[in-house]
Formats: sequence, C-alpha cells, structure tokens
Amino acid sequence: MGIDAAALLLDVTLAATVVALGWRCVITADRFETVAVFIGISLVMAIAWTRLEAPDLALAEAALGAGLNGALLLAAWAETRGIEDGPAERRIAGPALLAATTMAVAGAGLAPLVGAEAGLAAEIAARLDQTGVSYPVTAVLVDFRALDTLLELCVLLAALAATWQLGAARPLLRGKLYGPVFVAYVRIALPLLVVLAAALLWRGATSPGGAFQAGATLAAAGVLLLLVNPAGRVPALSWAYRICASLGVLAFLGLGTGVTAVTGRFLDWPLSHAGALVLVAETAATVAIATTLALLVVGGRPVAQRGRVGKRH
Amino acid sequence: MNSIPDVLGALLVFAGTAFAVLGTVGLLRFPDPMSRLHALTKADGTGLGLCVAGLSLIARDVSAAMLMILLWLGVMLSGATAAHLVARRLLARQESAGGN
Amino acid sequence: MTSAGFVIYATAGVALIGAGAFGLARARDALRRIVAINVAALGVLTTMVALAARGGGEADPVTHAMVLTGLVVSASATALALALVRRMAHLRGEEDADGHDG
Amino acid sequence: MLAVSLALGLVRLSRGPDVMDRLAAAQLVGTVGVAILLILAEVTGDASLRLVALLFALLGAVTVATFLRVTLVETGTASK
Repeated sequence: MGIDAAALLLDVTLAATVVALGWRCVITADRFETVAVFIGISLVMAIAWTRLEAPDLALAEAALGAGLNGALLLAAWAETRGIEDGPAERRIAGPALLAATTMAVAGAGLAPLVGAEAGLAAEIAARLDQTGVSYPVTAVLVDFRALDTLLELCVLLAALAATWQLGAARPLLRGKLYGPVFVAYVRIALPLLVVLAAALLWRGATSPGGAFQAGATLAAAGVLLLLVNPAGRVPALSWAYRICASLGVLAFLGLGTGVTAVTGRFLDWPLSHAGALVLVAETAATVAIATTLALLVVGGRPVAQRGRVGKRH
Repeated sequence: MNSIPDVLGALLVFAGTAFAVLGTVGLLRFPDPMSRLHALTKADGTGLGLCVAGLSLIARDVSAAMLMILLWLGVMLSGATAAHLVARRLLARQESAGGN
Repeated sequence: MTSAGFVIYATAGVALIGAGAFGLARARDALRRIVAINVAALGVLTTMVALAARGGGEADPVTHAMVLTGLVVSASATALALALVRRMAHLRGEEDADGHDG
Repeated sequence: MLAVSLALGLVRLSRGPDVMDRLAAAQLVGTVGVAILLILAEVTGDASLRLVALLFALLGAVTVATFLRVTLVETGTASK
C-alpha cells in the first residue's frame, strides 16, 4: 500500500536523478560543473545502493565519493584550470552512436536476466560456518575469494608506486589556512571518523562493514588532516608510508603462506582460528587501504621540502 | 502503528521533511548568496533535528536514538563549518570587489 | 528488492554507461575523460548491484564483493590518472613560464 | 517520505543555476541524504543505514573545504 508506492516513487526518483546527473556531467561545458556533479552522483548513488540491499557498498561509496574522489577531482581541476586541451567539444554524432551502441549491447545482455534466479547467496549461506565470520560479503572477500582481495591490494600498491614515480608531491592545496572554526571541526570530526572506521572494521565480521569501508573512512580522515595542514604537504615519513601501504599485501601473503602448513592450501584459513586470522588480515588491509588512498590523494612521493621546518633542521 | 509516540513521531518527521523542502525552495528562490546560505543552514538544523526527534520516538531504541542525535550534531557541526567557510569566502570576495 | 526495482536501477545503470561512453568519446580534455570513465564505471557497478539484488531474497554476496573490489580499484586508477593529469599540467606550466618552479 | 523524495529532486535541480551556492547545495544534498537514510533505516529496520548517514554527516564539510582550499583565496574564485 502506501509504503510500497512511496518506495517505488523513491526508487524512480533516485534512478532518474542519477541518470540526469550522469548526462549533465558529461555534456556540460563547464569543467567545474562536471566535477561538482560527479561528486553529487556519488552521494545519490550511495543512497540508491542502500535501496538495493547493499549498505556495505553504500558505506564505501559514501566515504570514497564524499571524501576522496571529491578531493582528488577538485585538486586536479584547480591545477588544470585555464589549460584545457583543445577547442570546445562539438562532436555529437560519433559519441551518440557509441553511447547508443553501448547501451543497446548492455541492455540486450541484461534483458534475459530480468526473470532469472539470483546468484550464489544460498550457496554462500550454506558454507558460512566454514569461514569464521558470519557476514556473507566479508566471508567472500577474505575467505572464498581471498586471492582476489590480495590481488586488489596489489593493484592499490601498484597505483601508489606508479604515482610516486611521477616525482615529488607538490602542494595539493594553495589556498590559505582556515580560521579556528574549521580547525575545531576537524578536532571533533577526526576522532569520530577514526572510531567509526574501527567500528566498521569490527562489525565487518557480522554485518555490513569491513576493511574497505574502514580503510576508505580512515583515508577520508587523512584528507581532513591534509586540509588543516597549513602547507598542504605531508611529512616525509618514507619508510612508515611504505610499511603501512604494503601491510595488507604482506599480511595476506604471510598469513596465507603460513596457513599452508596447516591446511595445505594457500589462503585457506584453518577453521579453528579462522575468526582471529581473518580479523588480523582485515586490520592489515584496512591500514594498507587507508594509507594508500590517502597518499594517492597527496599525489606524489612525499619528500622533505626546502625551507620547510622539519626535524632535520 | 497508532500509539501516541508513533503518531507524534510521524508528525515530527513530516514537519522535518517540510523544513527540508522549504530550505531547498529557499536555496532556489532567495536573491543573494548570503540569504541562500541562511535558508540552507536553518533548514539543515531544524529539518534534520525534527526528523531525528520523530524517528527516535518511533524507534524506541536508546542506542539508535543516541546514534541519530550524534549524527544530528555531526550535521550541525559540518553544516555550520561549511556555511562559515562559504560565508568567509563570499565576504572576502565582496571586499576585494569593493576595493577595486 | 522486487523485480521492478531491479529493472529501474539496471536501466539507470545502463543509461549511466551510455552517458560515460558518450562523454568519453566527446571530451578532449583529460579531466573530463576521467570523470566520464568514472560515470560509466558507476553505471556498471550499479547494474551489478541491481543484478545482485534481483532474486528477491538475500542479495548475492559474491557480486557485492566484486563491486566493492571494483570500487577501490577504480578509485586507485582514477587517482593515478589524476596524478598524471596534474603532472602534465605542471610540466606544461613549466614550459610556459620558463623555470618558474624547480 | 514522498516529501523527502521531492526535496531530493528539487535539490538536484538547484545544482545548475549559480556559482558559489553549488557548495551550499552540495551541503544540503548531504543533509537531505542523511534524512532519507535515517527514515529508510527506520522503515526497513536496517541499522547499518545509520552508519552510512553518519559518514555523510561527518564528511559533509570535506568537499566544501577542499574546494575552498584548492582555489586561491581573495581573488574571486572560479566562476564559470
């Protein structure tokens, strides 16, 4: 009755909003609007995904969209202002054809799936007691598909390494420091974000949450720290960064190899200690994801700057 | 669904959403940036506050209510901070425009 | 989620993929291209999330795990691409204003 | 609930028109998002939606602050 109709209206509104924003984002002539609208899409998308019973994805999207992507895109926008490539875009026909083809192919692929049975939820539920956690998504990430997660941590690390090859980090932020109000805001928000990240990590075993959400939240806290930093620079703690950023890969490799001695298979957690091992692996992954994402926002290898008052002076 | 807290809660939530809509209208209709900012912050605080109060009544769950109050404080905090930052920038811009 | 919900969000996802493809093919500016790719990526992920929820019962956790992985990977790829864009802008700025910044 | 979804639609529209108020609009979108999420948490009984809302709330000022920080101060920010 009422609730169903309202839910349907909400779904349609959310979906239509996302699509309208998506198109607005790519057709607007204003580069800033492109960035601003994209940040808006992330926020609406987070709400939309909660409607699709994916609160854990919504958590990750909220932290990434509101905290990290926004900062990254805005920084890139500010630095490339005035040096746009080429003349204003006038092409219509080719892109439209491509878009229509893409959508037609995707639609044709999806259409048969409308009435089909859903995937593996039942299978996962049946084997959940072999994993040491009781939340299916976390079980998939660190147990059934642990190899994927390991490789994904490697991708993160590779992205960071590649970014560092581009040279020393230049100040991301050129505007001057805010007054006391913003500092007070950070003083309150920062510890709350850290607590929230810890809660997400811990909850991951039983309910939506886990290493990705916690890592993205912590990284957003890192962005806040960067924002109150007067110079817009990060200290050159090269070894600490390296260790933290590679902690996830190291933990997965180390623990994964270690359990081979017991279970005979790489990354196959022994049932008796699965809960504890998964928690250790997830914590390491959280630290790694947070460090890597925050350093990616910095966008270069942090080095000691000339004229900067550092410890070595 | 008919007990007094539920009805009261639903009314509060409705009032809160009404405030949010009004704030949005204000954001669209008010003439200058400063008054738009004003409309926005009022709607922010009051609208969400009413929603939180109403939902807490409906939920009858202390931890959920506490979380929502914390959340409301967080929104007030970040809303006030953002409005302050934007207002400062607007003032600075006005000054530099006046100086020229 | 009912199948109506699945259709709604899957359609939205496909439309976003189209928007991303359109923007990608049209834009010359690197920043715009990156945003367009991200729009398409969000479209793909939304379609996948909708697929995961289509059964009506519990959502498919494997798909959710894949989407989560995809989110983080696309975030890191975007960060790398944007770092390249910033680097390019910096180098071009150096060309314009000779020896401006060491 | 209907009102909220309407509000959302209006908010989205408001992104277009002006310059600096886009930031204000972004903030309002965040708040309305929080409200929607809280109501949904109540309706669906899924408590983790409140955590999503908490993230929205805490990170609300980040985008605004970043924007102001990456643009040079006192020179009239980029308009269009």
